[in-house]
Amino acid sequence: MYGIEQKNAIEMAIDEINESRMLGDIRVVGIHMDDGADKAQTVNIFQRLINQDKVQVILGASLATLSFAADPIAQAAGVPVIASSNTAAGITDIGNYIFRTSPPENILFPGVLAYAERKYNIKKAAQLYGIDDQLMKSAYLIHKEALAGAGIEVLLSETFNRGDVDFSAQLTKIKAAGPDVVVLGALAEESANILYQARQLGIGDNVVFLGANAAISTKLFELAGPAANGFLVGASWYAEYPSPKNQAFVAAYVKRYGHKPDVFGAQAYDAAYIVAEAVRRVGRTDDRKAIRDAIAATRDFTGVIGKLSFSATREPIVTPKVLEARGGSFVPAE
Amino acid sequence: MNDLLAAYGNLIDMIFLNSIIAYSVWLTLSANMFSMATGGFLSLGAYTCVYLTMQHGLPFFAGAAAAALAATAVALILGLPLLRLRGDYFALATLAFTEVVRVVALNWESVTGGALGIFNIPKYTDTAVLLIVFVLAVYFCWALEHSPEGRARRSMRRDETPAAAMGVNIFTHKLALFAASGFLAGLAGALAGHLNYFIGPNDFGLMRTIDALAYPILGGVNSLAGPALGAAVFTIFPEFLRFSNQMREIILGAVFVLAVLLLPNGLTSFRGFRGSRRRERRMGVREKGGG
Amino acid sequence: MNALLSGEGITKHFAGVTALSGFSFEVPSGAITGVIGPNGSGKTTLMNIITGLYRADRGDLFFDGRNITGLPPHRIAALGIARSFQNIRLFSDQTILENVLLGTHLHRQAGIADILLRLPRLRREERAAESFCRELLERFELKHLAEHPVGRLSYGDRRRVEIVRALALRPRLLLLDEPAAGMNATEKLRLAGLIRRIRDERISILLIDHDMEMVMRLCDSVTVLNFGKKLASGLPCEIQGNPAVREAYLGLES
Amino acid sequence: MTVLFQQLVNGFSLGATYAVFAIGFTMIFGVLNLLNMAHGAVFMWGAYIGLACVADLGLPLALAVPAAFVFSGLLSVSYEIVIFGPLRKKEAHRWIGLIASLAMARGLVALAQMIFGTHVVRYPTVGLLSGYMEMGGVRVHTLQIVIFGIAVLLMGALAFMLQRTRMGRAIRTVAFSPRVAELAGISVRNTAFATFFLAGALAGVAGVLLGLLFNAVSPFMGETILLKGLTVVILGGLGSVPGAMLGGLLLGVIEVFSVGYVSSAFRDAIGFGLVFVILLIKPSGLFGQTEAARA
Repeated sequence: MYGIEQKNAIEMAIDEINESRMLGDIRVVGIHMDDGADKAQTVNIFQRLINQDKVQVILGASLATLSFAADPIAQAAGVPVIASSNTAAGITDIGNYIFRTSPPENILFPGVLAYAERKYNIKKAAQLYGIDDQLMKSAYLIHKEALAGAGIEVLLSETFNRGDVDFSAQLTKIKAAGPDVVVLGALAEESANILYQARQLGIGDNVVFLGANAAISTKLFELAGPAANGFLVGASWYAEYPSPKNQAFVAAYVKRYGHKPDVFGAQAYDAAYIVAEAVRRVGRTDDRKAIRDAIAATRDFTGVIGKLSFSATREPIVTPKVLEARGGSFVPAE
Repeated sequence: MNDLLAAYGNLIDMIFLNSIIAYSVWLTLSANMFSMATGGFLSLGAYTCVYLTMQHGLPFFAGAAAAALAATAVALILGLPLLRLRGDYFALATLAFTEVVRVVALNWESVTGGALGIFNIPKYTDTAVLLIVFVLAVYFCWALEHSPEGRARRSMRRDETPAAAMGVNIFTHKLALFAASGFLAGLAGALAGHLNYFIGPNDFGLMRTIDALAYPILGGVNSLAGPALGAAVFTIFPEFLRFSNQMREIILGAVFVLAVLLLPNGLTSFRGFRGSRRRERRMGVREKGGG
Repeated sequence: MNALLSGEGITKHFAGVTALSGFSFEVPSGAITGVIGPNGSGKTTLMNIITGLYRADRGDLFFDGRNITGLPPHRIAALGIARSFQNIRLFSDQTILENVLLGTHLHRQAGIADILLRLPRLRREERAAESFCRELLERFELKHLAEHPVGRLSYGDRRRVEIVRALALRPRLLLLDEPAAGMNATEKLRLAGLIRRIRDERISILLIDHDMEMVMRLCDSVTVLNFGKKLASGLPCEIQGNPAVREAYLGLES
Repeated sequence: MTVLFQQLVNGFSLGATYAVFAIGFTMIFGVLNLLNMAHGAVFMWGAYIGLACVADLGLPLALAVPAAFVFSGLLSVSYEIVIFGPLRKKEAHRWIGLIASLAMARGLVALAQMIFGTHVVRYPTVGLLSGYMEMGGVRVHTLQIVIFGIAVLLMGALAFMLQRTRMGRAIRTVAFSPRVAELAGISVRNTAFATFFLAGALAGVAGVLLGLLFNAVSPFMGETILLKGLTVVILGGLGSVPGAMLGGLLLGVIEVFSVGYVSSAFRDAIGFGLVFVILLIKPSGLFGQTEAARA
């Protein structure tokens, strides 16, 4: 689902890297394989990429559940992996060859909550999340911890399942409980429908909705319309981020693919450049260990998502930004 | 050669694993039970085994045995009331079981980790273990097939009334086969749990169950080779269609529909149904004759 | 004479239709007993109640002095009651020998351990069962067809195979449901001889038919069913002379 | 009280779409003794066709619904032509039809992904339908009333058709016994086409209704509703059209109430658990006929 934007961004990055001869005579060849969001197939792909295609670096996989199954293979073979859309906790704990450019929810959310606390008077919260989605369950736990840390009482936690489109029963219950803030552990489409149906049921503007990083998508506005206004999320990136590098990226992307990239595309684009940069520093492509070390040594890399360094645990260190949905796009909340 | 083996190691593992699951399904299909409980049994087996090995430090083989027995016990308890149900109601009730297991797995966090699943599972399942279990499963089915039990089962698959009139206890027979199917699925679940470092509740849902049913149906229920053949084809085929997710699904769907339309008795009936039956019969006679 | 099988007040309703109503009967040991009646008089229902396929709403069944009411089909078979079906129900994808072998199912001792470990007992039993069945087929002149699939047999041969399959159970009582249906005169004659031979082997027979001629020729005693009720019972010659039977049954025939 | 009534409104509007979907599903079972697992795919395609009419062709909703009706009906008939008809002729085991229809559904979902994309899309807001009334804190939207009305209308029309028309009689005869129908000069083949068409057409309209009501159309919507449909037909008894109507509404209310008064985490387990319990107590479903009546 989110893989296509990443594939697009990575292919664009590879073409740029090869055209600019940034790596001298070294040409980057990308091999894209579709994992079908299936665990066994992803493992098959990793084994083939490593042993048959003999790749130096793997960018992926698209979902955290797949990475948990496939990354140990790369770790054992000593092939560096950089994920750009896994935000679940624990991915990089798999081993010292596993990196990600997607900041996990626990880096992003406290900032969002702190902002909401400053701006609104919030004391009571409700949570609503996708119980059968690993990413959303993970986000829910982080949200819960952050709410507890801020001393906000959680009145109730409601759940939904993947594929659900009717949230009115949960929202009716939430409305009756009367929270000041509703924290959503939901993907963009689900978040949009929740916001839309909440307003339909008469949950007023006095209730603030906070969302997860995965809710960031232009889809949110297409589906929710004006109901999205005021929705707060945390992110490493947004399309209008005014750095020149990002503006160039977004313009090139729109020119090539006809629509704006999403946050995962941006993070994938940076992942590709981080690898290229590491290979440039190593100067050869036959030493995966050296490439890994070079990636791990990345400090203050200037990407489209801003400055990025890797921590000792191979997590991205970026500046989290709080975004607010307003008039059809995400803008920095201030 | 080594590289090739490493590159396709997981594929080979999956063929064996899916074949074991296919024989589990075959045990029910061959007695006219359309059981959709396979996903539930797999899930039960995987979580039981992983729980015992990771949280209680049991050795893998003990955990796998416990998983298989747990699934057998649940199959017995489930089968007692459900086997009274007529065909489609039985199928839907077993499907309900699989879905309830999934919801329980999503909520029972201390054991299953909920939707987060369980990661960093030690990899105990290797090709050798899978091969051994596969061979045992095939032997089990072969021994049943070439025994009075097999004759009784073939008869009741054809027509239950005269089989019962000849003294075959249909209910006990089906219950035993359902339990055996649970045993194999539970064992396969345990193997799957320790194969890929990670398991989550959505690994063993409706889709997995339907695929499992498709293996023996595609391969052919009338033949012992059917389930393995169906599982192998079903596992390998998508690897050739890696280029696009959607085209893969469309081609898979079309090929499957075409296959069952041309060969409704499965791929193993390819040489013509009558020929294979004659061969089987010859085998059976030799088996009986040779002391 | 002692009754091997008897029924008392058997009653069965189907969605408002009364198939049997307070029907009582006796099947004496060592004889051929006939139950006749026009189509829809409840004959096959009786057969299905005896063999445990249906459960009677009221009434009791006794076999060899034991109450067998409501036992499931396989338990009935285990007591030594075997049957044929009105619309022959052989396993058409199997050979004749395989069909007959199923009849030996109840006499197997081999357990799951014998099966899984393929212990000698399994083979010994299988060999014994096979030679028993081949013998049985030989006695009924079907030996040459043992390896044939059922699908290729003539109608009359199928009937005989079904009866032989029932005999493989080594029953004490054999129930035959319209065995002569659809047969020509020669086949009927042959069948009658076969049924007599079975009786001579000390197997009691309950023959259900609407074919008056067959029943009268073969049976030692006859019961007439009409609209689920007993109309008359007695020796064949008594039945033939009974005016009520003539009216209800024979009258229809002529 | 307000919450209770609001939840009832939620439950009925959800249940109405379940009912319209499940009617076709149960009809195909009742008439032709088939479990058509590709019924969800028709539902999804119906929603997309309706959407294409409204969004791409700019047609009014009143025309999009009939368009979805006809298209989905024809798509459903194609199952009979491609899968079920040939399999019936070959006297294949009925599982094969079940598995083949699942394969077909997967292909159709993938095809929808290629054509329409994998993302969730929505119907444009229709000004006339976006209003609502509020009574004592309970909100009922115009859209909900209209959809409920359409659902009831369709169910009524179907009931009338089955009871009063020649085609309805033919369908009921085939349901009773295909052999009897042929003796009576009724073509089983044509009746099968009619059944598949009606079933599919209703599923397609259900797709449009659900897409409108919940603001979401996606290639995967058929899979979710198929599971609901299975639950509904068990509640109502496999093959029973009135059972599917009642069962649909019942499941909608049960789901909403299990969220409202038990726990949203166990909503699906409650639905399926109920299936389980009902089958144990009454092996042919809650409103199911006895076996003798079907045979």
